[in-house]
This record gives sequence, C-alpha cells and structure tokens, in this order.
Amino acid sequence: MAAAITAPGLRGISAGDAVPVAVVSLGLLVLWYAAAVWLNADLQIDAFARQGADWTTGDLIAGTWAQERPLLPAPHQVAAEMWATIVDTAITSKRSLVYHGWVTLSSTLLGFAAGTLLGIVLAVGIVHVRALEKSLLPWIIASQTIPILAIAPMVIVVLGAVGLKGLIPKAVISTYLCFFPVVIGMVKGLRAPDLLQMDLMRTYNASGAQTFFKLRWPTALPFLFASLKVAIAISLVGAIIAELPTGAQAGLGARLLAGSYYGQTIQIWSALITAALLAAALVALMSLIERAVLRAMGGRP
Amino acid sequence: MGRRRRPGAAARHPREGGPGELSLPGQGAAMAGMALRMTQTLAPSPKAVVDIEGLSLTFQTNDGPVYALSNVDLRIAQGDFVSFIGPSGCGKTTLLRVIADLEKATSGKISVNGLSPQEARQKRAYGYVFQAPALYPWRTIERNVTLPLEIMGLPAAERKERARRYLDLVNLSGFERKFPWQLSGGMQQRASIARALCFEPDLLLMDEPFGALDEIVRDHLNEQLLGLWDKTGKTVVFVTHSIPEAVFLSTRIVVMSPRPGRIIDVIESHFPRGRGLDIRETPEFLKIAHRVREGLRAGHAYED
Amino acid sequence: MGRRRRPGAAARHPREGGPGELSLPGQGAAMAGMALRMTQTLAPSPKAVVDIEGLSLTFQTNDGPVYALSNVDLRIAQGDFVSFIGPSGCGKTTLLRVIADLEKATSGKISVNGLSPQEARQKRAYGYVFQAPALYPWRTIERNVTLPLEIMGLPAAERKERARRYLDLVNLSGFERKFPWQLSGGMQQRASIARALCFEPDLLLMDEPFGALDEIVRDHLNEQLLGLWDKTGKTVVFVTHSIPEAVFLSTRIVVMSPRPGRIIDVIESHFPRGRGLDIRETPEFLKIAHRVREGLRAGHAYED
Amino acid sequence: ADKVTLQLKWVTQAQFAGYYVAKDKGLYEAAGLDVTINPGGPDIAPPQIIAGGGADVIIDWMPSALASREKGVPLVNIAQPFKRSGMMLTCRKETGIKTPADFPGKTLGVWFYGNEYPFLSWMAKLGIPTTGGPKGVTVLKQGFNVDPLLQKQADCISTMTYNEYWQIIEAGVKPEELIVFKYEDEGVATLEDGLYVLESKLKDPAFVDTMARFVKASMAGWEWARQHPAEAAKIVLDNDATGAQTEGHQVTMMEEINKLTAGSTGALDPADYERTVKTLLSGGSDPVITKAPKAPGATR
Amino acid sequence: MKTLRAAVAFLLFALAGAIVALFSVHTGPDVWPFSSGLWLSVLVLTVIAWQGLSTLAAFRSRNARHQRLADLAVPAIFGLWLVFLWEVVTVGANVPQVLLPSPGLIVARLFTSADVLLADFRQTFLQAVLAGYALGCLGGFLVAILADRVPFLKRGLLPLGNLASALPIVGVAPIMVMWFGFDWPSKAAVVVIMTFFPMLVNTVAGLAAASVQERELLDTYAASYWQSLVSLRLPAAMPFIFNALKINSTLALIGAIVAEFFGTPIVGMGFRISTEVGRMNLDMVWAEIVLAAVAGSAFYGLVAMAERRLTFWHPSYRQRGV
Ligand SMILES: Nc1ncnc2c1ncn2[C@@H]1O[C@H](COP(=O)(O)OP(=O)(O)OP(=O)(O)O)[C@@H](O)[C@H]1O
Ligand SMILES: Nc1ncnc2c1ncn2[C@@H]1O[C@H](COP(=O)(O)OP(=O)(O)OP(=O)(O)O)[C@@H](O)[C@H]1O
Ligand SMILES: Cc1ncc(C[n+]2csc(CCO)c2C)c(N)n1
Ligand SMILES: [Mg+2]
Ligand SMILES: [Mg+2]
Repeated sequence: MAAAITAPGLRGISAGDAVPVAVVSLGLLVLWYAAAVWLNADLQIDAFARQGADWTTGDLIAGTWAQERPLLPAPHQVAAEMWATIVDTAITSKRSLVYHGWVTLSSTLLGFAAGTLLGIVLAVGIVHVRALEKSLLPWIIASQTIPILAIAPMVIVVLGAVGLKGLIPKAVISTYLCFFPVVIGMVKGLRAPDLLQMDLMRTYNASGAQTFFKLRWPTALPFLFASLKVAIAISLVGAIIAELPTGAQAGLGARLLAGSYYGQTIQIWSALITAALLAAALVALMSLIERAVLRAMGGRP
Repeated sequence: MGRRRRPGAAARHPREGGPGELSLPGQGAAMAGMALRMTQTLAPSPKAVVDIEGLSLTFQTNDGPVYALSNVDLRIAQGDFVSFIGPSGCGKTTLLRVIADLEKATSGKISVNGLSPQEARQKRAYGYVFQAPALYPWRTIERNVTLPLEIMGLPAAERKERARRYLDLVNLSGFERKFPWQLSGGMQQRASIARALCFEPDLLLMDEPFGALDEIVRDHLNEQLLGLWDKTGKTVVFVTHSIPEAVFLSTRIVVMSPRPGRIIDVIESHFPRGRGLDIRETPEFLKIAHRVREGLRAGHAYED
Repeated sequence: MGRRRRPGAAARHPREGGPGELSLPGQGAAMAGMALRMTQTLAPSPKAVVDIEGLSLTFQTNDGPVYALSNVDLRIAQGDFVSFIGPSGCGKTTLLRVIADLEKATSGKISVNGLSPQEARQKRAYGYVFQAPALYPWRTIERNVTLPLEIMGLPAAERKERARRYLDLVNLSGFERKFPWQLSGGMQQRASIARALCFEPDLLLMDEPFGALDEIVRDHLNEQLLGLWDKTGKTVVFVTHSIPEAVFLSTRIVVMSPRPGRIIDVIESHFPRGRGLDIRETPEFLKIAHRVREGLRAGHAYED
Repeated sequence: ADKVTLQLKWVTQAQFAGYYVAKDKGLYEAAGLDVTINPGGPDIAPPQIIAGGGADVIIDWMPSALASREKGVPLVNIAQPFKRSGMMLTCRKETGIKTPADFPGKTLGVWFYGNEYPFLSWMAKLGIPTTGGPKGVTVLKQGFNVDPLLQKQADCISTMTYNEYWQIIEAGVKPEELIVFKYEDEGVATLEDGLYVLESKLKDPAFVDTMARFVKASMAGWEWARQHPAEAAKIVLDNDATGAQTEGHQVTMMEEINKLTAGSTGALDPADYERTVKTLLSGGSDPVITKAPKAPGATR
Repeated sequence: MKTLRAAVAFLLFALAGAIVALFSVHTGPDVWPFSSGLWLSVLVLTVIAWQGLSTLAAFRSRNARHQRLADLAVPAIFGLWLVFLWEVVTVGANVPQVLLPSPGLIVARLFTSADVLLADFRQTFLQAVLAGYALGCLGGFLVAILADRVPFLKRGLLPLGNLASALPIVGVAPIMVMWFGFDWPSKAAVVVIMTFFPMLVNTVAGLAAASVQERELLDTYAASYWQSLVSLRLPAAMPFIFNALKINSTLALIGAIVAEFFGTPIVGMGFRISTEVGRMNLDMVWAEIVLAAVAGSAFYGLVAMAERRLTFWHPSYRQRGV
C-alpha cells in the first residue's frame, strides 16, 4: 500500500529528460521522413507521369516531401503550417490555431472538471451505498458503450432546445466520456485500504465521512491520478468529437474536419499534432500536480 | 441474567485451575462464577467489562473451514489486567478481535460493558493496539498519533499536547515529523501504542504490543503501562508471548490451547498494585511463571 | 590487506570488552584483530564472511539527517553465530541491510565473502528474514516458500519437497494452501522463516525472526536453528531483543548503543555446539546474560 | 425584428452563398428579420434539428425531406432555390468505365446519411445490385473528401459539380483523365437544396408571413450572388468560422452554384417535383413515397 | 426473509401500477389523457419501486445462489424501470420518433432487423473491436514494459508516447482510412490508438505499485529483472492493468463506431447508425445502440470476472461488511 502512494505514473517532460526525448524524437523524425517517401511515392510517380517529366530518385524523394496533398506530409511541411497558423497568425483570426486550440481547451477543461467531480461523486456513492453499487454500476458501464458520436447530435439538439449553446453542450460530451475512468479508478482506489487500516477506523467508530477523508481518500489518490491522466486526454477527445455536430464552427475538431472535407492533409496533421501537444501538456500538468501531492503525503523517494 | 453455564468447556479441559470462567479472585470455580453472576444484578460491582459465554468462531476459507475459537467462556471485571498467552495461531488475536467487534462470533454470547460489542465499539469503549503497527504512510508520526483525537473531535492544541505526552511516554520524542517508513520496526510499534493510549480509553485491548522491543524498553513500557493501569483503573486485555511479562503485568493469565483455541487454564497473579520489576526474582513469581509454562507446554503436546 | 584500523571507535567507547573488531575467540583486541587479518591472507581459515570497517550510515530525511550507524567495525568468521542486540531504533536492521546490500553505507568498508555486498548478493550468498513477514498476498503459503526456489530455477518436484520439509520444520504443515491473510501473525512470520531456509544459503541474515512467537515454539525453533547451524556450518547473523535467546544461540553477542548505532560490547559465549535448552539454568549462562543486560542498560543510560 | 434560425445542410461554403449574402448585405434586416445561420456538418440531420426545435427553417434535399415526412416529421417545401441537380458520379478513365453498363464489378463511393436515395434509385433503374460481386457494384460509404478516388480505393466517387469535382482537379488530376455521369443526364435527377419548414407551424399566419419575407430576401441574396460571384465568395469566406476554406475554391464553387440556381424564382416547379417523386418511387425497396404531399408553399 | 418478502411486495405493486400506466398511455390520450394524473402516479410508482430495490439490495442470504440471484435482480429491475419510464414518457408525451423512439419500437426493430444487426455486429465488434483491443492493450503493455526495462526509453519515449496516444480519434480516423483502407483494419487501427494510452499509463503506474519490502525480498535472491517482473511486479500491477482493460473495453467500442463515420463498406454498427440517423430511422439507430451497449457491457463483465479471478487477493475483494 505504502508503495502505491509513491507510484510515479507518467512523468512530464522535465529538464533531465531533455536528452532522451531529443534522441528518441530524432529517431522518430527519420522514420517519419522515410514513411512519407514510402507512402507518397505512388502519387508522386503519377504526378510525374502526368507532367510527362523524367525523374530521378532524388526528384522523387524531394517530390514526396513537397506535395500539396500528400498521404503523409513531411514533418517540415507540418511544422511550417503550424508555425504559420500558430505564430504568424493573429490569435484573433479564425485561421489561428491558438484561437481554435483555446476554443477546444475551454470546453475540455470545463468538461474535465465536471467529469472528475461527477466521477468522484458516483464512486463515493457506489462505495458507500450498496443499492447504488448494484443498480448504478452496470448502467454506468452500459452508458459508456453507447457510441457518443451517435447521441452527440441528440444531446446538442436537446440542450439547444433548452437554450444551452456553445461551450456547455461540448463540455457535457467531454464530461460524459471522461467521468468513466474516474469512477472505475476511484471505486478501486476507495476500496484499496488494507483491512487492518480499515479495522483501525472501526475501533474508533469513525463515521463514514471520517473514514473517507482520513483513510479512503488518501489511499485512493494514486488511483485517482492514474485515472485523471487518462480522463483529461479523453476529455479532449470528447471536446473534439463534440465540435462536429455543433456545426463544426470553431475548435481543433472543426479544423480537423474541415481539413478532412478538402483533403488538406497538412492542415489535418497540424491540427492533430496541436491537439496531441495540448493533450500531452495537460497530462504532464496532471503528473506535476500528482508529484506535488504525493510528495506532500510523505511519498517515499 | 443468571444464565446456566454450558458444562462443555470444563469437562473437556480437566486441568487444574478454573476452566475459563473468571469472576472471583482466587481459583475461579464454576459455582463461584455463577454466584457472582447472580449477585451482579443486585450489586453491580465489580462490573463485568467483558463477558463471554460458549463463544466459537469458524473461518471459511478456500480449502475448508478453520476452527479458530471453540466454546470460550471468559469474564473480565473492571480493573482487571488479563493476559492471553498461547501457541502461535491459537486464536488470541481472533478473540481480541471479537471483543473489539472486528470479527463476529459464529456462535455464543458476548457483551462488552453490558452492551453488544458493536454498541460498545460505537461508544468508543476501547483502544486497540494491533499486532502490526498499521500506521498510515501518508501521515507523520505525530499525525498518526493524533488520528483518533481528530476523529473524536478534540481541539488542535489538546491534540498536540497529548501527542507530545504519549510520544514521550514511549520514548519517541523527536520523531514527530518523521513518516512511518523512516522508523525502525520497534519505533513503529511504539508509535501505534501511543496512538491507542492517547485518547485514554477505559478498556485497552493490546495485541503483542511489546513484541518488537528490546528488554530494556520493554521493561520501561511495562512499568509505564502498569503505572497507568494503577492510576486510572483501566481494564487491560493483553496478548503476549512472554511468560515473565504476562506474570509481571497481569492479575489473571489466560492460557489457550492450539487451534481450535480453547481456554485451558486461568492463573491468578496477586502481586501488589505498586509492584516493581524486582518481584521477578521472587519465588512466587517463578512459581506462577512455571505454571504458565507448564500450561503452554501441555497445549503444545495436545497438538501433536 | 593489512589495512590499519582507524582508532576512533575504540577511543570513543571506552567500555570493557573489545570495541567492535571481532576476530579471535576471546576478547577481541585491536592488535589481535590485526594479527589475524594478516595471517588470513596467508592461511585463509577461518574465512571472514563479513568484514566491516569504519562503517557509517546517515539517512537524509525531510527534517534533517538521521545518524543510524557510526563507525562500526565488525568481522564475522565462517561458522559464527552472531547476534545483534540493542535498543529499539539503534540501527540493528540497518546494519543487517547494509550487509545484505539493501542499504548503502555512507562511508567505511564492507565485504561479504571477500566480495562487495552487491556481488555477494548477486551470487545469492545469503538468506534474509525480514522483521515483517513480507509474504506476497497472491501466493499461497507453499508458493510463497518456494518463491526463491523458483527464482533459482529448481525443478518443481524438488521445490515441493523442500517446501514440505521446511514448512514442517516451522510447524506449518497443513497450511500450504492458505493465503497469507488467513494466517496469524506468528504463522506468517514462520512462513517467512521457512522461505529463507528452504534454499539453504550458507549465510543467514535474520531480523527478529522469532519476535512474534510464543516461548514454546520459540524454544523449538531455537533448537531447530541451532541444529541446522551445527550440522551445516552455516554462518548466522541474528537480530533479537531477547537476551536469553541471544546467549543461548550465539557464539558472539554484539551489543549496540542507541542512535547513532555503535558497537559497545562484544560478548563471547562458548557453550558446546550440541548444547541443550537446559544450559539456560547454568550459572555461566546467567553470568553472560547479566553482562548483556548491563551493556544494554548502559546504552540506554548513554542516550538520556 | 422577427427571429429566424436557418439550419444549413453542410458546412459554410458557397453552396449557401445566397443566405450569407442576404445576411451580410442587410437584406434580412431590411425585411424585418433577425436571421441566425447555423452551419451543418457530417453529423447534422437538419430534419432532426427542426423536429427538436433547433431551427425554424432548414435546407435539405427533397428525397431526404420526403423520407423524413414518412417518419413523422411533416416537412413542407417553402422554396426551391436550386433548379438543377449538381450530383454526379466521377470515375477515373483508366478503370475502363465508359457507360453505366460498365459499373458491375466496380467499387463506387457513395454519400449516405440520407443522400444515398438518388444513387440507389439510379442503380435500381439500371438493375444493378448494390451488394457487391461481379454482377453488382461494391459500395463504399465515402467520407467527406475525394481521397478514395485519388488513392484509387474506389473506381468512382460521388461528387458535386460545384465542390468535389473541383477538388479532384485541384489535386492535379486532369479533366481528361476523368469521366463523369451527371444524375440529370441519366434521368435520375432529384431536387437538391430547398427550404423546408414544419407543416404545423404554417397554421400560424404570422409565421407564414415571416417565412414569405425570409424567402424573398434569400432569393434576393441569390440574385446578388449571381451578379457578384467573387464578392459573394468573399462573404462566405468571412463567415467561415473554421478558417479552412480557400478563396480559389470558393470562387469556383460560387460560379458552379450560380449555374444551378439560375432561373429559380424560389417557387417549386410541380414538374420537377413530380420527376423527383417518380425517381424515388422507382427505387424498388427504397423509401416508398406513396403519396405526394401538398408541396409548394404559398410563399409569394 | 422478511426483507425479501417486503421487497417483493413493493416491486409487485410497482409492476402492477406500471402495467396499468403502460396500458393507459398506449390506448391513447382519450382513456387517460396525459394529464398530471398520469405523471403523478408514475412518480409515486417510481418511489415505491426504488423502495423495493433498496430493500432488495440490502437482502442477505447465506445461500450463495440466492444471493447471486438477488444481486443480479437489482440492476435488472433498475434498468427495466428506466425502460418503463422511457416508454411512458415517449408515448405519453408524444415525443417525435425522430428525436427519441420508444423502447417498444426499438425492441420490434431488434427482431425485424436481426440479420442486419448481426452482420453489423460481426463487422464492427468481432473484427475491428476485438482485433484492435487485443493489439492496443498488448502494445500499451509491451511499451510500458519496454520503457520500464530501458530507463532511457522511459524518459525519452513516454512523453512522446503520451503525445501519440493522446491523438484525438476523430482526426486519426480519416488518416487510418487513408492508410488501411475502408474495411475493418482501419477501424482496428483507431481502436489500437485509443486503447494504447490507458494501458500504458496504468501499467507504468502498476509496475511501481509493489512495496519496497516486497522488492527487497527479491533483491536478496538476486532475482533477475524478468524474474522480479513475473513474480512480483506484474502481480502487484494487476489491479492497475485490469483498470485499463476495463476502461478500454468500453473505449474500444466507441472508437470503432466513431471511426466508421469516416468511410466504411456498407456494413457495420457505426455505418448503420450514421446512415439511419440521416434516414430518420431512429428506431434502427437505437437498436444498434442497444446492441452496442449489451455487447460492451458483456465484454466489460467478462473482463471484470477475469479480474476477480486473478486479483482475488486485493483488499478491494476482501472487504468485510463495514
Ligand atoms: N528509510 C529511512 N529513512 C530515514 N530514517 C531511517 C530509515 N530507516 C531507518 N531509519 C532510522 O534509522 C534508525 C535505525 O533504524 P533501524 O531500523 O536500523 O533500527 P533497529 O535497531 O532495527 O530497531 P528495532 O529494534 O526497533 O527494529 C532509526 O532511528 C530510524 O528512525
Ligand atoms: N481471515 C482469516 N481467514 C481464515 N483463517 C483465519 C483468518 N484469520 C485468522 N485465521 C486463522 O485463525 C487461527 C487463529 O488466528 P489468530 O490470528 O487468532 O492467532 P493468534 O493466536 O493471534 O496467533 P499469533 O500469536 O501467531 O498472532 C489461525 O489458525 C489462522 O490461520
Ligand atoms: C455525412 C454526409 N455525407 C455526405 C453528405 C453529402 N453532401 C450533401 S451537400 C454536400 C456538400 C457538397 O459539397 C455534401 C458532401 C452529407 N450531407 N453528409
Ligand atoms: Mg495474533
Ligand atoms: Mg529493526
């Protein structure tokens, strides 16, 4: 048990990790360039044939890294697009990825906060109320097997009809997706105290609330953080999914989709990587909080 | 009241000494036990703190039942200091856990302070020292000790003061800010003793509290505990493996047989309340110790 | 070889008896120790199994350093049975852990079987019994005992046979199929002893292995251990809180002072190898026990 | 001003220029209307939105609207700005397809989500099963772009004259490498973008009046877009919140759209309507539209 | 026994009321107009049913079979009651079928379109989900082990692993269709990406869960890395790994279905859902949703059963009634 408290989980990128990260990234970049050649070659050969031009292998490779609609854009193409849409575009512009990222992030965070809260509340209920455990848990599980994309439009329509538009419907969908890992992790965590530790509370005739705050909660924290890291990534996915039926107006999801309508692979990839960076940053943030909290709890180094 | 005792236990363990029922100082005879029981309703002194009759407990496990306790009769009066001694695995911990309402008996009767164990637990009738320290790893030693006080709602200043006092009693001053894993095994055990003492319960249930301590600290804590018991008139139920410790501390020593745990002997030990460690050299002390050892040995012989 | 000893330890603890360095039977004097060291290179018998020189260990904690061991010198020859005794928290476990390469010394030298502790550990030079049982909850008792054998790659039949043999030795036959949480504290401790014995290491490191056992079982296991030691010529390093146990079992008793742990006395105990439990009544036994107790008491006085 | 919410069938693009122009140029405002335009997307079924109260008026294709009617959403066409159909099937020449008779054994990309009715009717008319095999065609549910054709995952894909076709061209494929089958030319054209409202709401004269003004202003918007295609495309771009549309593509689209809206007064031509219904009824197992609903709104 | 009888009495009463209510909504507004009377009685019936359920949940039997039966009955009755409420509300309040069809219509669809549903199920669940789940979980697990084994990778790869695995499915799905074609492998690829991250995170956390003392024991045996992995760290990580397996069992299904929105052959649960929404056949959509929910719950249940079997020793399964 004591060790579970110290479970480090995933760590963020810290200074000490810079070298390994750089080396691995470099390896991946090389792989990526190679994959771009491999995947785009057919189209490039077609294009050369269409122009009736002679070509060498060098031309082919250069061509695969410079297509307008490649199957897999080369890293520098994506980087250039990201630079253009993140740095070179005013953040108020609709072409700015910062603007779209913020739209998505705001509903992600709102949904994540609500989902975490809901997840914890449900877990607490399930652990403490037998009737809830038996009647609710199977239905919570069933709820997660409902394809969200199928009911997202209905959610949007229904919420829209009661006057909720914009941020909230998207956050609701994030909440719906991200509360689940929290429930599952917390139910496990809240039940993780060992029997002797529970017995001790019994000898004090501690109330349910006291046992909860003084024993169950601290024991559940490592489980909670493992869940939160998963949940925040899922919450972002939820926000992006929710951006489709809201009319795909703004947000990284809308960008992705719009890119997809027009086969703009470079745009898709830059939105995708921005989303992934955002997710990684959020996960890293959770790790930081986790480390701080577990250290305050006397975690063994 | 005045229930008839079942004869089983006595008949099955025809050893010298009372067959379990403890009620009068001196060799507890069955008849005397009954007599007291009957007077008790009239004049409730000395009050029975723990009253056990025909208690049995069976654990169901993956490969068959384990008979942990069988037909145990025991009565502990207020102010008693009772030690359980018996071979490893004989059911001492289980019996203590039944008293503490941490385990439910399979059959038989038990009352604590005249109430069911559950009610007694809900009234916070006792402090319990587990066989393992069971400290919470995320709390410092001080905050582990003040845990019961927090639960019982004492003010912060009072909590701090009590933690100071009892950590001092168990020689752990200076370790308030450490976490459990930074302490040695014996220190952890002492912290858990301080935790049980600090809310000053009238009934103390202690499961081998001094097992991991050296003789000197042990002697010291024996004296402290005896002093506390003497001053406050607490009732103590104590599990130990040390015969001298049992004889030195107790007013009664309950010797148990191997699984299924039964009481095979109850030995009185009448040293004056203010006794010192030196009594351990007296012939009377040695005589009692010898009798306890004999009982234990017989229990072991019983097994093979 | 033939390193000069640092004079510090001896100077700082001017107690009777040898100041730590153990090399010859009899009062280990610094010079004698050196003499043996020098001969050792020439005639390597009796081999030094553990050789510690000027060892110190400091733990860094959230509120400042804890000085756990300070300037320890110790030499344990093959076939020795050495007990550590000392007040709770004095560093006995820490010293044992340094020998086992579970803790790194802050300064000083140590070798095990002539190798660094790490190399010795990698050669599976020793068996370790922890102060807490540390059984894996997902394994039955039998499979907990066979764990080291699995790791060392013994065939299944042999594993089963050894588990049977050593579970029987610690009186746990019949509990092979139970899980750890279904056993009493003492039974768990015995299972962990069986686990350490079953791969028959030449060096046994035991941290209060019998702390949770009653006197009878303890006596029984004392005899078993002594028999094993006698027959197999094992080297045993043993932490205990029981003075009689230390005197009964050991060829040498190392008395340690409170934090920072130092060796304040080393006491030889020359009972014949085939000694029986009855020697505990002999005057010589009592004399040695007295000396150990005095050492312990002095250590405590040192603290306050 | 009277509030009106319009639900588009697809994302903001020149396909809906008339409405954006009307809004941008103040035509709605002048008609005393406060119009909100909600873009659609791959997940948005306008009939569902209007049934749920999320819009007052929607843009839908007639086959889908008629099918919805049968499912209990009583849609009524109040205007038909698109006179002609822009649907086609675009194939690579190298697949050897020259006429619809060459389809069997080929893989065709089709839009679903209620947009598959014309295709299914066509295949029913040709007598080609859509269940795969050498005698039938293998149907893929096509995504939102033209990749299946570019990457040769499909032999033909659905395209609109104003959008996907040009995406193929923009991707570097030459028109002569392609062969296109317009639904209109194949005699299976169905009416596309029309304005629909709930029948029940038409009982309210105030609503009818609002809608009349809305249609009139919208048609004026379309008129303006026909006159100023480049500026109209610019207006569309300004309204695209995703910032993903490109100017060149939208200008092309605007020009193509203008060909489809040309000649529409907004009124639904009963002949076009009959043709659509007939096509759909011929679709064998597909949505049987047994009865023609009262169709043209009394809008003018 | 007494509690059981009380529970049954409550539930029977609620059942009788429910039948009357269903009958009255279906015979139309003329018999029992959907007035406050109906809603009030439905409310009262719900309170009674909840009472019955709470009583049933508290039921304790020494007979394990009876206990299991009671444990199953509680969620089942709870669910049935929700379905009843759904039916009464949709029919009673005349909710348009294109928004929310009534359970009756959905059940009818389940039977009349069983063949289509079965084909979709095979395509989506038996192929995409199972293959993707197996590969994704295995991948996450193996990468976690790899990262654990090679600290350099742990520090270099994990942050990037986070990055890759946090890719939103919506964006990945069209790319996967581009790479792996229209058929189920592209959906399986999406599922792989979705399930990878939870497994990675949980395995890494789980591998750190063994206590210091438990590890030291193996150190004293000079156990090799793999030995300590197999005999200690993996068993100790089991609760965490099962956590991921459970979360993934539902994520996989969502992932596969969502991925089918971006191009499929004309079969599959996601294909059917997106097509039939467009056709306003909401009863078919819900039939697919029901199928997905049943399949997903059964999948989850299997994983949970395996968990109970393999991690019986974890305190969460040894809880005493507190
Ligand atoms: N991991 C640690 N971090 C910090 N301090 C520690 C740590 N482990 C032990 N100590 C400290 O080192 C000292 C010696 O501890 P050790 O466990 O060796 O004592 P011990 O002699 O075995 O005592 P006992 O008989 O009670 O088991 C103690 O004061 C303890 O607080
Ligand atoms: N939870 C349990 N499940 C099954 N059997 C159990 C359980 N707890 C204890 N037992 C069994 O009950 C018997 C009595 O155990 P108990 O812990 O009371 O012994 P004890 O007298 O305290 O021993 P020790 O001195 O070794 O602590 C033992 O044989 C043990 O195996
Ligand atoms: C999911 C989905 N797929 C295809 C269409 C078809 N569609 C109708 S209008 C239009 C725009 C043409 O550029 C397209 C593609 C749709 N509406 N929804
Ligand atoms: Mg015990
Ligand atoms: Mg120790």
